[in-house]
Amino acid sequence: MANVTFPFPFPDHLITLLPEMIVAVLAMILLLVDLFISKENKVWTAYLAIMAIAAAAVATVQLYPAGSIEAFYGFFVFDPFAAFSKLLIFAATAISIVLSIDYMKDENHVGEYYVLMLFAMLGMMLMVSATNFIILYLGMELMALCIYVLVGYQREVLRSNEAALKYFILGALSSGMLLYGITFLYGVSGSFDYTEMGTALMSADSSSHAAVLLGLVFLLAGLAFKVSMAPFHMWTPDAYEGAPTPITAFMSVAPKVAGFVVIIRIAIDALPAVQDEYMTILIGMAVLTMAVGNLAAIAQRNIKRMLAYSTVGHVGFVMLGVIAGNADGYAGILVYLSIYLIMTLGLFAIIILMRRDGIQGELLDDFAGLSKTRPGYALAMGLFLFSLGGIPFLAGFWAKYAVFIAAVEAGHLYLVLYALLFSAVGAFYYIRVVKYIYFDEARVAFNFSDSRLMQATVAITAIAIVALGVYPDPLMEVCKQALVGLI
Amino acid sequence: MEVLNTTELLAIPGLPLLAALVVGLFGWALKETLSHLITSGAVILSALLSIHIFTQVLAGASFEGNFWTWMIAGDFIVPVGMLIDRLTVIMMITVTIVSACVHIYTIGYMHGDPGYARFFSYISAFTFSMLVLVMGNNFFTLFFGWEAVGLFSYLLIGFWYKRESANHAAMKAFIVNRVGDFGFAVGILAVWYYFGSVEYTTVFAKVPELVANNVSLHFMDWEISAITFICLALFIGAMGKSGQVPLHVWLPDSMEGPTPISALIHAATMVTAGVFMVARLSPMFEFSEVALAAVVLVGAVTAWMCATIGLVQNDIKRVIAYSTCSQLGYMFVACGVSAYSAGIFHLMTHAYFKALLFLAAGSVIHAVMAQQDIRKMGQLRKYMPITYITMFLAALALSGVPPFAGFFSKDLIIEATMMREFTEYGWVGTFATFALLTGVFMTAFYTFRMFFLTFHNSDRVDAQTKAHLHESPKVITIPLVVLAIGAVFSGMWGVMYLDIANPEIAKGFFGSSLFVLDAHNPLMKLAEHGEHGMFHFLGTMPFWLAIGGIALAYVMYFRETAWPAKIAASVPWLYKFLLNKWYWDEFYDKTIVAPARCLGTYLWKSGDLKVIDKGIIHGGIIDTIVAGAARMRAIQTGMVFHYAFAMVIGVFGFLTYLLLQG
Amino acid sequence: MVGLSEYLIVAAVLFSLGVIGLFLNRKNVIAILMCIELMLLAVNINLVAFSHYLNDISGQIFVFFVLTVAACEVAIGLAILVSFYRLRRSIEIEDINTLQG
Amino acid sequence: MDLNNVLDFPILSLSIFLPTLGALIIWLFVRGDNAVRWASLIVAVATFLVTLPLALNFDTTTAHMQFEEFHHWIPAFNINYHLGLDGISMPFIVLTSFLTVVCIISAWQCIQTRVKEYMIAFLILETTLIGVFSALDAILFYFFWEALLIPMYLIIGIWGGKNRVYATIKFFLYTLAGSVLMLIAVLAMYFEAGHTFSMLDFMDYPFDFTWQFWIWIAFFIAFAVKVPMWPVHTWLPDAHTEAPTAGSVILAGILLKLGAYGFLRFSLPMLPDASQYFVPLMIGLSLVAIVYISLVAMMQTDMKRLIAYSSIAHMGFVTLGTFMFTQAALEGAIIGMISHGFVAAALFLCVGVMYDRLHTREIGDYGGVVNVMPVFAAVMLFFCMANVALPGASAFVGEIMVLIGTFEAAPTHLGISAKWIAIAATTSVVLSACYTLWMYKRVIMGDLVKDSVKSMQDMTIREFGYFVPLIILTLWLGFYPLPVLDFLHVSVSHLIDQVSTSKLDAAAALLQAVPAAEAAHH
Repeated sequence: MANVTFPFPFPDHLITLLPEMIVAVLAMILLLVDLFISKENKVWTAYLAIMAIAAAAVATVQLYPAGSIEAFYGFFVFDPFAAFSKLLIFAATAISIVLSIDYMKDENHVGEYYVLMLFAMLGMMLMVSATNFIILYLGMELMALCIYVLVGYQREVLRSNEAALKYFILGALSSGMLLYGITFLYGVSGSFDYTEMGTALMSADSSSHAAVLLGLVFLLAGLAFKVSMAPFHMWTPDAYEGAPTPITAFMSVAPKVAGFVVIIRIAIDALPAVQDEYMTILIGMAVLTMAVGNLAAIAQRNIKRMLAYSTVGHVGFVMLGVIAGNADGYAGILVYLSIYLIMTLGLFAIIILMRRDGIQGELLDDFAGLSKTRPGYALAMGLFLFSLGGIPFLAGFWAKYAVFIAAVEAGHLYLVLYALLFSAVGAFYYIRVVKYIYFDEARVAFNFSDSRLMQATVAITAIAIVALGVYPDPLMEVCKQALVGLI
Repeated sequence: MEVLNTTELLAIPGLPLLAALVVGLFGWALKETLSHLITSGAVILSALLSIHIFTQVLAGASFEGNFWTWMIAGDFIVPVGMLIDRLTVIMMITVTIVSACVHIYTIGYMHGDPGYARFFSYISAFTFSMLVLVMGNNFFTLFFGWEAVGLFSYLLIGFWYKRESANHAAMKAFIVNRVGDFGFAVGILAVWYYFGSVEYTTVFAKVPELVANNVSLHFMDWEISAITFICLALFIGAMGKSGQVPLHVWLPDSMEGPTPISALIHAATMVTAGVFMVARLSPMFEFSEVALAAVVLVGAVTAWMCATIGLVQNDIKRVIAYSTCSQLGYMFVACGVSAYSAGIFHLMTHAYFKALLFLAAGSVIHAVMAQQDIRKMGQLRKYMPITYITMFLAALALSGVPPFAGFFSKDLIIEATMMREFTEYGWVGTFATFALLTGVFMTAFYTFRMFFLTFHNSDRVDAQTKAHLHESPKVITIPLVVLAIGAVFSGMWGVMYLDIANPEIAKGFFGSSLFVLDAHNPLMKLAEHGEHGMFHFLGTMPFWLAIGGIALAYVMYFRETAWPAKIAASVPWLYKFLLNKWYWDEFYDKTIVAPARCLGTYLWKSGDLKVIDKGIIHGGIIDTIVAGAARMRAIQTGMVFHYAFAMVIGVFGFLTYLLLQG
Repeated sequence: MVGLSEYLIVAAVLFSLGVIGLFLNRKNVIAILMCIELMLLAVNINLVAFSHYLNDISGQIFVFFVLTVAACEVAIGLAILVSFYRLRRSIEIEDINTLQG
Repeated sequence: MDLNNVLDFPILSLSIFLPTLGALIIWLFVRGDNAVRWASLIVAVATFLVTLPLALNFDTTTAHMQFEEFHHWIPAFNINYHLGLDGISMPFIVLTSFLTVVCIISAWQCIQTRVKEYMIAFLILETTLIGVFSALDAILFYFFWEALLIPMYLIIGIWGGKNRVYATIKFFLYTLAGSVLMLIAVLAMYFEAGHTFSMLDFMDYPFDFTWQFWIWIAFFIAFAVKVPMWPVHTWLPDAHTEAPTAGSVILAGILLKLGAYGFLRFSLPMLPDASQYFVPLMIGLSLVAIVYISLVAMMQTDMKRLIAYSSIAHMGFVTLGTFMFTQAALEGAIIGMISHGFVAAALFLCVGVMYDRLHTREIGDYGGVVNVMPVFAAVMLFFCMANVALPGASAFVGEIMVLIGTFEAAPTHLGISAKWIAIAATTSVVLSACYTLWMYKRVIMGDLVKDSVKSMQDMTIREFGYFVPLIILTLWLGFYPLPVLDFLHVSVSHLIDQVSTSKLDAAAALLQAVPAAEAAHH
């Protein structure tokens, strides 16, 4: 860990929280600063927010640890795994903010909007670093509460409110379940700390087995909700469709990263005693999730909704990494999430551009003939879609590859076969969008205005997708490294 | 024993090929004169060369060798080479001379046709292919020539591509031939498999041992001796090419092509390829009694059946076409009874007089403005004396009247057939004898029926045709005369000079090129029991039958011209039956063509589209997925309490599962 | 004397009431918020019971967090509900149905 | 690892990536349709020239891989960028680069919209195809194998006919569904064979029968779809019918060969025992392809559809030859593929020529074309006769060798001697003639009655230009196939050794060895 010197005395073990602190402090400052930024300059709030994230990112990179360091007496851990996933979360949040700038131009109180995103990010940062259920709960709620608000941010738009309301109700239910589960595990093990709980459960007598199972199921239900695994996914399509598109982009990647990191941590540290049980549950969920996501997506006409279901489908594939339960699997999950993050955000960037005078630009038909007038965006979108479909020479292929091979290694051949068949089914609705873009005639003019920033975002993500598709090795290496100290 | 000059040999097929390519590729730029000069010149040259080769071979020269390798795969090796012996050369001269005549004839016949150059390039190319067929030294060169002549026959039958009937005839010819080729191909596979080579000499050498080890094929528990299998398979090919029953249907239709083609391809050369093949493979056929019997049977049936059809046809060319089928039948019978030499002999003579008949017929048709129906002719002798005389000679030759060519060869065949008795299939021999004898009578009859109706009888030519009735130009008549010489003398020449009929083949003309087991060499027996002497023919049945046939024709179509109608009226069913060629075409349409089409349509519509696409792909897979999608969509009601319910169900589902499980 | 299991049972009953209320009640969103509170209450009872039984303080600490967070949660929930009401003029659950399929 | 690369120059990489590079340059710098056409033609020709040295410097005396290249690609999973050629793959690469040139010329006139995208798609397609044929690493193979779906999907979908969307999606999903099974098979082999994706290692590793059985089936589905074999062939007629001319050309010329090539590269050498075990299945399906499909072809009313079906029938010969494990049959199968690459391609080009004039593929809309297009009629006749496998045409060499090889092949399957299978296959002599000539008669021959046909012009020099090389090659391969056969002999006999030496004993030995080793270890 790099030696950073500070002008003022600083408790040594607290330095690992530096990124969190930066975000928290800057977010609050931003909240005040925002008051002095006139409505037409609100874009500066966004820039400041991005800078804050950049600062946190720099700190994280600076402190990028070689092994795991504990802080707060084991409440909080800072290891490569956390660091890497934090970087992913930073990227997701930053890009989402970029996407928001044009989209949210004419909303009121945009300032809070960016601040809320920062706080949500803070919550996720806590989640990925938590080694204790209390911290986990706090982080999770911080994230959730912020996102509830963000989803409902377009207050004069009904579906935005409705989405927020649904998300809120179900979210509350899920956190209730999570807590209820935690209580039982606590009751059996007598601790909220992952590792202690793990060891305690190992030695727990069989009389408490039922209680453990009760806790386990409720806990998993709570976590599954966050990463929208079936059957706890039902909020996803509604929330995604209703939310402002940048937020949809945001919540389709960042919370997934955080959620899976948490699941992995808990699985490794807290639940080794009941591995078979949670594996059964996860496999059951995975089977459901892949089917639901990929099938329901076929029937969609609204691309946001379609992508919501496709997210569910992808979550199903990612779960294979957890089910594999080996180093390759966990690394594979990180690979998958990073690649998924890039392609999804790139795709959403284009979708956001589609919103132009009068047209929401969310229906598949709205993309008809894009390639005629906007070949560049069409090409990028085509790349993203094929990549989501998992076709080589695009990164999406390697994402799938990484988790599938891990699952095969763990002997889940049939599950992988199942997944592969559904990825073939999934390919259908992606190439159907390509059909709209390339094969159909344009119905309306694509007279949308695209800022340099957006162009850059699309271009960079697209290039990244191709580059990673052709030479994914560096990413895979980093993800392998990220597991140091975790297992 | 000296070896022939390779370049000379290569030149013989090479020249026509070259000419064909030049005229074919640049015909559009060439004048008519130039294109026919090139091709005819080339063919005449190769005719001269082959005559030269012929003399050398008579002097005892021969050639056997490979020029290059076609295919190699492991021990499967296909060379390309030539085998020149006495059998080959007699074919070579026949082919090249007839071809040369036809070339010259064509200059007059096709004059002014838009496809003039194309036609010449085709016939030259055909000559090339036919020469490859006869000169090759292995089964693949044979097959190559075989297919090539088929191709050009296809092209030439369909030469007048504007005519639907011509196109159809062409396609029919090709496809029916392919049916034969199927057998041929199978035969070749078997030959290679059992002899490990495709070269004649090697294969022939190995035949006896194969027979000795009586190797055989099995299908499930049915068994067939290998040599018989091979011979029968190959013979199917021969049947296709030589228009033998039941694959004869294409030959009469092929008359849609220009007449020179009918003369060259469908009388003199290509159709005789089958006979040549059987003779060439005599060392194999000799060892399969079954195959020989089959050859005789098919030949005899064809000879007889086509003769009956010929009796009533009214299209001058069709009459000759059916006579061709029937004469080919004679040749096959000859081969079947192991009188190969007789078969080839008849092949040669037949080539001359049948080509002559066709060309003369062509000359007639040319004169009466493409009229082919003999009922609309008559009294033409006044207008076209040369055609009349040459045709008369040809007719005599065909009917087998001594001393014309046909008599010698046909007589030989018939006597040989009488002499040959099969150990197992005696009845085949008897039937063949009967068929051939009656055949002689019918041949004489229909030939002269056609002849009288055309040149004598009442004058039925309509006025404006009569206006420009005239003898054909020299280019047409000269070939007639040349061929007439052949038609008259080739028989005597063969017997007296070439000693073709020598009972001991090895001593005779063919020497070692043909192979006959002494066990069943009919000519030998003929030599023993048959009476001899210059005029022994006066005692033979064929002679009197021929005379009888001619006489009857004379009565019916020269004297009592009312009879034919009466007779036809008295047995209408028979007349119709013969007129409709025994309903072969209808039979095939009903039993093969139509069912095949139905099956095809069925497999397509029902098999591919309905079952696989609609049934399995769409109905089975796609629909399931779409239904699933719809189901999933339905679940997503939008009602919060349903979502919550789903979550709770999930939780309790997993919980109960785990509790029950452990 | 009242043992751990009794507390747990009470909590379980409360929790189930909350959950069931959540999807049995088709009328009013406010009721749903109450149900959520009920669930959290059950959780808290659990925590306190366990923490007492294990005499480990962390359980009770957690309770405070839960209470606080629950408060925020409800606050936000009500806020969203209000703005929803402003547009839809209703807080009936069946009316939260524009997004579906 | 020692590389066998006579040129000491990454010529394979060059030939793989030159087209993509060209495509990139065209995309970025070339403006104007004609400029694009010329540029892409130059790129294609250059690629063709680059691939020629592969043939010229090819060592026909060894079955080892040649022109090898090896770089670590993803060490994490031991995936390597490993290229190499043997006698089996080399001809296909040259064929690919050659046909691409033809395709680009043929698209000159008939593609008028989005020329640039079209050419780029084709060049990228060429990259993927050459990649598939030269890959020696299973994942690399799969990488290219899947990647080619993208350009092909766009080519059919953008420039195709009326029903193109259905056709292209059908094509895409069919092949994708097939190849996922290949992926899982490869992943399974990776662990079984000890963490390697090298196809050469797979060939050496002794898989026991259960493994072979399942992996074979997975591969079979993947390859059968591509070949395509009955009953998973129905995507082909649609794809062919709707694809633009050049699309059909590349589809028939190269894509169909991928499946058979897969059998030669994966199934036979890696899973010999399973391959032996499944011979009856393959024979059955091949015969179905030859007979059933020929009958179906006969009744087609759409020329492209008819030729598509005839392609399936000809591929039936290929699969038959592939699974006879005799020198003649295997070499015949490969020659058959190459020849089909010329003939079917040429026939599709012929249809294209007519389509450009009348914009219909229905046989019924033509008739008497010969009157107005004599030269074209001659060319088409030539290729029809080649399709009928007349001796002297390349197809004949392929078919007769397959038949010979089949006739001499292993004694009995299902109690029926292979001889009768060969005989059954020989029926195509008749059937192919039926459907081909019937089409020719209806389209080309006959009198000139339709006004639309009257308006047709004969071929332009350019059109004639891309037929000439095809004619020459067809004849050359028909009369003098020895050079090509020389490339094959050693590799094919090596392949036959591989497929005829059972891996089971070694597998059993390995099974014994593992516990022993563990015992020693503890």
